[in-house]
Amino acid sequence: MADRADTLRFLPLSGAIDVSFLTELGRRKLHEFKLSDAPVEIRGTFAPSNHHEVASPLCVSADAFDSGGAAGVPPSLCVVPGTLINANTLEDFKEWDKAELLRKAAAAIWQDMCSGAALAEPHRLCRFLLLTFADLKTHKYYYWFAFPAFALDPPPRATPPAPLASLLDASQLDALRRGYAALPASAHGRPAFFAVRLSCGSAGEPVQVAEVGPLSRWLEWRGGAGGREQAWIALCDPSPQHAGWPARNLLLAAAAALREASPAAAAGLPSEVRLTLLCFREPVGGGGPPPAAAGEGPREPKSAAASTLYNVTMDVRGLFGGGGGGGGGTAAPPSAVGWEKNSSGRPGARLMDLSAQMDPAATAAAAVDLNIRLMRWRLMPALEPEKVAAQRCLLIGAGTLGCAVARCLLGWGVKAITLVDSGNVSYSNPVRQSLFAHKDCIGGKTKKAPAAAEELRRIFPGAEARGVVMGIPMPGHPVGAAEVDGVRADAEALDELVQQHDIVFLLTDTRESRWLPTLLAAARRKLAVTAALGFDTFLVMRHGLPPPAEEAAALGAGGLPAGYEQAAPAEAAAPPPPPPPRPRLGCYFCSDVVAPANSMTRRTLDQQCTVSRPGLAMVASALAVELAVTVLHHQHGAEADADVPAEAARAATCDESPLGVVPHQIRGALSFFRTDCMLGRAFGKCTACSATVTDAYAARGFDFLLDAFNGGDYLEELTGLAQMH
Amino acid sequence: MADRADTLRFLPLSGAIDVSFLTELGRRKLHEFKLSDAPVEIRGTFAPSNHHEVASPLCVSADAFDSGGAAGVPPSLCVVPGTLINANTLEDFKEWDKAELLRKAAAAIWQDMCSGAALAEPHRLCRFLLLTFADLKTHKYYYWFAFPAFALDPPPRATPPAPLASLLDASQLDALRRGYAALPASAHGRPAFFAVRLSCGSAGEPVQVAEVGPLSRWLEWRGGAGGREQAWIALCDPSPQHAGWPARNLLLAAAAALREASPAAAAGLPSEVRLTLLCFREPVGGGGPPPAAAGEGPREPKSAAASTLYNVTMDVRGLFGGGGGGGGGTAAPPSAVGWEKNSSGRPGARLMDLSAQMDPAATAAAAVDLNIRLMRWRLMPALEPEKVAAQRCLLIGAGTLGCAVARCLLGWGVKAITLVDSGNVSYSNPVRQSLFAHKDCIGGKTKKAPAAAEELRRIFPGAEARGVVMGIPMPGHPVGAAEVDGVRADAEALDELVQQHDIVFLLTDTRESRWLPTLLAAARRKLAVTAALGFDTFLVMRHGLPPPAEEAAALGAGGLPAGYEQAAPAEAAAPPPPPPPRPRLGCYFCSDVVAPANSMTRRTLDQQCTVSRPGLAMVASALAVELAVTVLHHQHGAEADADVPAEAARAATCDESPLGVVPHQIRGALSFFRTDCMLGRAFGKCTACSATVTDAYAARGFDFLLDAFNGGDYLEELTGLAQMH
Amino acid sequence: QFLEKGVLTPDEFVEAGDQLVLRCPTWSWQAGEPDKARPFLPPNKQYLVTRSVPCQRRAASLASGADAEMLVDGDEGEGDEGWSLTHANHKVERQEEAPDMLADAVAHMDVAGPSGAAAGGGSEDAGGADGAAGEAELEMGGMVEADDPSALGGGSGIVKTRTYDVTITYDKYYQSGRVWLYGYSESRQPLTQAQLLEDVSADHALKTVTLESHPHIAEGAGLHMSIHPCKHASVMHKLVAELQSAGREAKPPQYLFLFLKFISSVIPTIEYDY
Amino acid sequence: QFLEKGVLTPDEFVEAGDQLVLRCPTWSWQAGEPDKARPFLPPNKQYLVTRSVPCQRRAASLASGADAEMLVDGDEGEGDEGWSLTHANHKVERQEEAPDMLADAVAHMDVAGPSGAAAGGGSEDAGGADGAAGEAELEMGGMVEADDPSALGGGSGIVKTRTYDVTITYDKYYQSGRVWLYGYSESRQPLTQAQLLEDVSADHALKTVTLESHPHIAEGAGLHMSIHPCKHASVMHKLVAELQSAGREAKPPQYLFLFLKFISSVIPTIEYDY
Ligand SMILES: [Zn+2]
Ligand SMILES: [Zn+2]
Repeated sequence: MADRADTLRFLPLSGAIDVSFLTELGRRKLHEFKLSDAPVEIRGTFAPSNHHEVASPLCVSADAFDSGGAAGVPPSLCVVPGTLINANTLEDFKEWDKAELLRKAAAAIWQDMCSGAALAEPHRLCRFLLLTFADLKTHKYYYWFAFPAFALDPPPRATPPAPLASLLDASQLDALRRGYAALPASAHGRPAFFAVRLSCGSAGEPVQVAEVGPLSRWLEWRGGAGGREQAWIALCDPSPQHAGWPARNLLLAAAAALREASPAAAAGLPSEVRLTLLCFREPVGGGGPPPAAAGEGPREPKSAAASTLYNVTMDVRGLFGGGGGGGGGTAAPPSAVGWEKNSSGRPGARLMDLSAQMDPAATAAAAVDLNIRLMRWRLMPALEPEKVAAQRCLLIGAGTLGCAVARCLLGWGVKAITLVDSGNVSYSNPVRQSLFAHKDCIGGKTKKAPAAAEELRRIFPGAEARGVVMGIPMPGHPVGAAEVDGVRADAEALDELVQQHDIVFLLTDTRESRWLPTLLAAARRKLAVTAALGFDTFLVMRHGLPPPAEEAAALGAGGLPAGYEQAAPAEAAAPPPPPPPRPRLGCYFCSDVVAPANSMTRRTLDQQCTVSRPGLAMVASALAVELAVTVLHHQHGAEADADVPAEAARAATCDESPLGVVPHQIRGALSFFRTDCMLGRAFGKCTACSATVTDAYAARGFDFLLDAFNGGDYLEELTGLAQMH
Repeated sequence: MADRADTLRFLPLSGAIDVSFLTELGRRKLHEFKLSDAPVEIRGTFAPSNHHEVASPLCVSADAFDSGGAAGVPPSLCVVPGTLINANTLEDFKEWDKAELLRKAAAAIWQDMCSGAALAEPHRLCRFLLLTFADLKTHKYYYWFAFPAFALDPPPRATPPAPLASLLDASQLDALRRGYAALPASAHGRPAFFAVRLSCGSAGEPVQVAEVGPLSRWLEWRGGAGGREQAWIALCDPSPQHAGWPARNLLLAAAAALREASPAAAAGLPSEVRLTLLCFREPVGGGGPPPAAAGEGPREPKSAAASTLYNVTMDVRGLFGGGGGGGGGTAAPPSAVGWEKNSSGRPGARLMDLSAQMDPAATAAAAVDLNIRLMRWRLMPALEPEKVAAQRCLLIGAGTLGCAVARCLLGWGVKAITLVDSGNVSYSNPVRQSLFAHKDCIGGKTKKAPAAAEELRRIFPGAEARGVVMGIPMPGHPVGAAEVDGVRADAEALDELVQQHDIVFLLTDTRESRWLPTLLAAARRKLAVTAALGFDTFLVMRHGLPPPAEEAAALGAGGLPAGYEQAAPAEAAAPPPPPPPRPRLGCYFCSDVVAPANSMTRRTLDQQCTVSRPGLAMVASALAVELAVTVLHHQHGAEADADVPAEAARAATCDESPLGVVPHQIRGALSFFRTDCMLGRAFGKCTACSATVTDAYAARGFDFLLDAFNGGDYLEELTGLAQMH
Repeated sequence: QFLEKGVLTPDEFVEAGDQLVLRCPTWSWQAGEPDKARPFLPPNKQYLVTRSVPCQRRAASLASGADAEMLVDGDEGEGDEGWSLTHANHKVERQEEAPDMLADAVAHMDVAGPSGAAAGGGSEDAGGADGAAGEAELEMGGMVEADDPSALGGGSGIVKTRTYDVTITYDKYYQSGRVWLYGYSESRQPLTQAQLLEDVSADHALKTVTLESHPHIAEGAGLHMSIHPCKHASVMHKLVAELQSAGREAKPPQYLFLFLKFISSVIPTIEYDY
Repeated sequence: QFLEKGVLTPDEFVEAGDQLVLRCPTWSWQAGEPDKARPFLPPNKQYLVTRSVPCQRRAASLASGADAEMLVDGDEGEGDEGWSLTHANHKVERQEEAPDMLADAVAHMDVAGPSGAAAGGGSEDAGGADGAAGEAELEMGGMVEADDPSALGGGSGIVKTRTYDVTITYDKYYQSGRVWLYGYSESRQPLTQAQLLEDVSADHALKTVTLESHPHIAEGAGLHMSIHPCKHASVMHKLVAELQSAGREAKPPQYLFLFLKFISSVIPTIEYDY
């Protein structure tokens, strides 16, 4: 065997600190330790590994401070005594003489080994040190575990491990498990170390497990019955493969006990000690398997770790006080090792950083994100909450509608919300405009847009909310010479904003203030959604998306998309022309026969001063957002056509998103508690979204807008609307 | 004439401080005066009275500090120079030697009178003092005007005033007006004092206005043309009747001028001086009447004040330095008077208290109140916003629905809002629950109900919002012996709350938590409104009101109301029995065939965990409030029956409030963007609202509830529902 | 566009204001707070004001009878609503009762109401017992003025009224004038908002009154009441059309006379000139 | 009512917990924070815990194949929804790749995202360059440990996994158990919420996961992930009915075994015992 033996390598224990331990440590630091950094006795636990490639850590939880040994520890765990040193400062933590600390701890273990106490009370073999520094202000916890062991020279060697199952048949394996389970409870929970007595039949007969007992029996069992019995030292092993770290001290303690047991013979003994080590990894304990009722037959076994046996050879020359001196154990201990390695594999402290857990903003972001995911999970897989949440939304108007729309968007996880408004918060606003509070009214100088954005961040720190204080230039509102530059800047800024966003919500309370945003949304091909209120009626609608510029140009030229005209000569068979497009949906102005400037005398829904039933804005705003969300889920997005479901056959709508129908207009009346979907096609002479208008804007830019602002009839003449009067 | 003369009494000027003056005073106090209380020259203005019973005040506005005389003052006003003394403390203000102040100011006027300067520059005659103390912290402004005049002994006497129109015909009146208007502008605006020269024709001929000129001409005009001319001294009179206060000094100055003009004759003159005083109250000025285009003919004349003439007799003996001494004006002035009287008619300072104007909470209350009135004005006279605002609302649940309902109620002006919830604000709440912000999540210990109430007050300081932290005991949730007392307290507190409120909103997210509030609302005959959410569907409904207890008892006994049974024997002809009542509307549980405890396995709308499209709660909450408001406006209130409007004939609903139909249930689906009204009648075996249940509660109280909480089948057995399974 | 739509440019507003000041000299142009000046109006002609306009009765007292003069046609819906003013309701009759000071005080208390913020206001009218440094404490004490038989005391037939400062600003958005009201009680206390509302006629739809900071006046005064201009253009348009159909001319300089006539139907008891 | 409705009384919960602890000794009863103790449970049996449960793979990696074992019948609507578990999806195969630590770190950064609040978490796995007192700074420096040929270094075939502390509390409202999860990364950093979610199977409806403070544990740890108990009773009812129809008995003491089997379908890669 010896020729096959190689250096036996042990898997270091891994210390696992529990958050609850840190919480408790913080509490004791504040109320008990204060500035003391004296050692404190604590306890850790480990379980035998029960997964073939996962090692069980040494866990230190809040109950580590509990006195009284293993009280309260589940019977499946081995208790490990430890020493906590909590440094007062990070400097102390770094400068602490760790070598000395380890040396002292190791010396105590060495003492126990040499005195034989270790075999009688084997929990003395497995100890740990824990050096900590708790930075309570920043929620950072520095810690370093040490699991003291001795580095022998030469190191112990072993043959490759033999699976226990290769030596014991099933009945013997079971006997071993039962024997272990029957071991008397100790003050340190499940025994981490124990001894097994085996009776070896004649050659060829299988080995029989004769007895399982405390480690202290090992010496007596070893070589009993005239060599027909064997005794193993056994470790309840946290490591799934290899030998676990606690085996190091176990082996050395066993070797020391051998020398101690026969001091006279010691001198004469060979310098090598041979031992059999059992790394025990059985899922022992408990009252047996769960009742059959719990499921269909026994539970699927995990990919469990298997117990293994090592034949270990140790060179103990010079270890225990030269050749002769028994009894005293006064020899100097071998050099100690055991400070844990960090994740880079180098000795070093670790850091548990709870600041993220303690950061409310991050917590809120996660919670909101989770809520969004939950929605998908309910409607899986159709719902695309991430898509919704990624929309950049531009809200024109930060009044009753704007506030409610912004809140509803926040509910959908939308973060990028920009509100445009030039007004101040007035005293009657907060009870209806849900992003303002009384404090915003005081002084009368708080601008709505930035105040709303600030409130959105106050609600959800992750909101990327912006408030832009800006008036919306309007047709029929002539621009004086002194104001031209300012109006130009506003119009350009608004265009810029429309381009920077994905959805434009039109939420002002007058008709003509919707004109420029409607035009810009059409020109930039952005989804526009309008909400408008009467006293107890509302209108929510999405604007149809004009065709892309090149397509529109091609259609205007002759019906064939532009690309085809170039490709046709080169190809023998021209592809069939695409089907004529369905007329697109109209915008807010498409049903008008006068330009918006006239609105003062032709009052429609939204032109009345904002006195409406308080619930109306909540309903309209929510529907505006939900309409946009539904549209986003449609395969054609903002280009989706709409259909009005017939009363009789609601389910048979032609165009649906996974969220349902994608109507064009939703009109509602609180006096009937009803809403109805309607549809209006785009109007070729529309003063806001027709190609005439968007082309004029593309060609002349602000000059065109200026004409529209100044001249009452300009738009009507331009679009040909005037001829219809 | 003399025998008819009586003491001439003058209407004291009234000082009117403008808020703008106080603002400016505060500003100058802070930036300019600081601790100086030295006199500051200011100016005030008054207009001639143009209302027959309203006197024009002496106004002091922000521009009072403007130097440069009358610059910027409208030509219709007379400018009065004044002296401001702003005291540093209220003590100073009170202790200031006001007699001395007045004496000095009067002495200066006296000096001007005796020197003749007063007639040349008559603005020296009308002066004022203004003593102030500005308590800038509390927005309280103390002030006291004095208009110095001299108390003569004996006082001037006059005949009763003659209307100017009795002396001058229309053309002469017009000449007088034009003459006054043509007076040269002075540094003190519209001349407060002037002179009129009249030519008296022969006896019987009317008096002719010969000339209007500055006061300085009066002496020369007096007695000109050999007695055929008269001269009047005239005052642009702020008083509509009687003689205005400035006339006092005018008269004395004229008398002094007379003595001065003929010192030699002075000794020989009679001790009495006779003068004619014109109290001028004509609406002179401006470019004539407004153009005819402004309306249909000239504007209705106001009840204008009329100019009057006084023949004044003054005893000037001993006034101007004994018998002889002319030229010097060295005689001691008569005693001065002029400190203004307070509203009790006693000399005393006044106080303008702007704290109410400056109080943001009061301002907000007024603004919200105004908004509510505006709604009525739109729907006048049907809307009763005060009735809505007076409702005391109990909200069971302070989550997504509770927050939105509370906000909508606030929009309706409701102040008394009580929220009941036992939960804490969690990190995912604020983006959907509109009364919470991120700060409420931190620490995880903020209770929703009080936090929501606090936010309501933050929105509107006038809100009487209360948050009650309380769990709602539920049927099928057995109560352990240790918990009975706590549950009893909760149930009793909830009953108490229901009784204290007018409307109960059921806004929890589970079925069984609605049971007890439903029962209590039925037992206490309160309007209950339920809102419940699915993922994209909602239900909003009002619970039918059970008949009053006595009526129910009577109906139960035999169909006739109880009162009739007693009355019948006494009366010969019993009144016809009332028509059988229509079946009342159902409650949330009326359509169930199992008691609420079973809800875990029979999921309906509201039993799903609260994951719904964010807009849904906004819609449902708003509709819940608007439904309640509509019901309140119905003539039968919570007892109003409902009808489902037929699709074809929506307008022909049978039961409407002025706000529209009063449906029973409103169901909506975001997947169709539709809402529909439905109706369900009360169910005799309802586990929550049937008479069996409310009677059991009335009889057994908490013991009954405890049976319901504990026993899964108790309610079904009690109501007979079990037999239907 | 005055004739067509009833709206006014800033220049036309200035022109109309000049006319008003010329013909009704109780009105004057004001510069207002310099930092609030609007660039499209001359610095010294930012708004118009007339001060201390008496207001003897409450609008509510006119509610029943005097309205026959004013016709509102159109319906409540989205149709063609508008005003038809045949006669401005401006004649004020002698009121026998003294102004209801108790109601005054009560109204004030209503507003301050439960918040306990009541202070000052018109309260001392009702007896001066509200403790806020009552005027009694401020009476002359030791000093006694000479007896003055020449001074009129009470019972003189002179009525104390509420008074208003009425201002007209230009509303760029609505391209119209906008009226603002700041009122004082009979004892020269600023009126509370609830009191202000008593002088607005509540009997017609389409009136929208707001309480806001004045655009040209320092905030210290508190809020002014304003007739919201959202309907002004349509009403002015209607009035102009009526004039024209009666064969009269209507030009921008006359705007404010018409406008004030219209406004006087909203605040019928405030007796300003026009 | 366990059989009828799938709900559990507190006493039954204790009984079931005792069974679980007896048969699966990795579980133990805990007292929790004394001031959070619920009166209807014994003070030392407030909740159940098993610690450091390995979780080698992310639930998402199971998404496609392994689900055949689990049937969800019923529809999405208000009808009779429910679970049918024929087989708990608990077998974990050897995963060739090391845990995706980069993804770990990225996921963490996603959450902290724009708020700039990123700190700690799993970041040092990705290189430790995030500056938060990197571990490199904490290495042993001057002190050199004796060379130790007996210690295994890397490449030992041992896998570092995420680990979870799994707790079960009693939910009085839903009368059911409720599972809470607190996880640690491979390098023993608490998992962020976004990381936690990676271990929840997202492939089925009816799962409702929340992040909340643990009802019995001090807040200092941050939020725990919990499977919301709103559906537990109905699922348990269904499972019980299945057992019964298969001729087996189902009693409250077995509740937690069934319950954990059900929960393991929600968190399929967390390998706790039951
Ligand atoms: Zn259009
Ligand atoms: Zn019912």
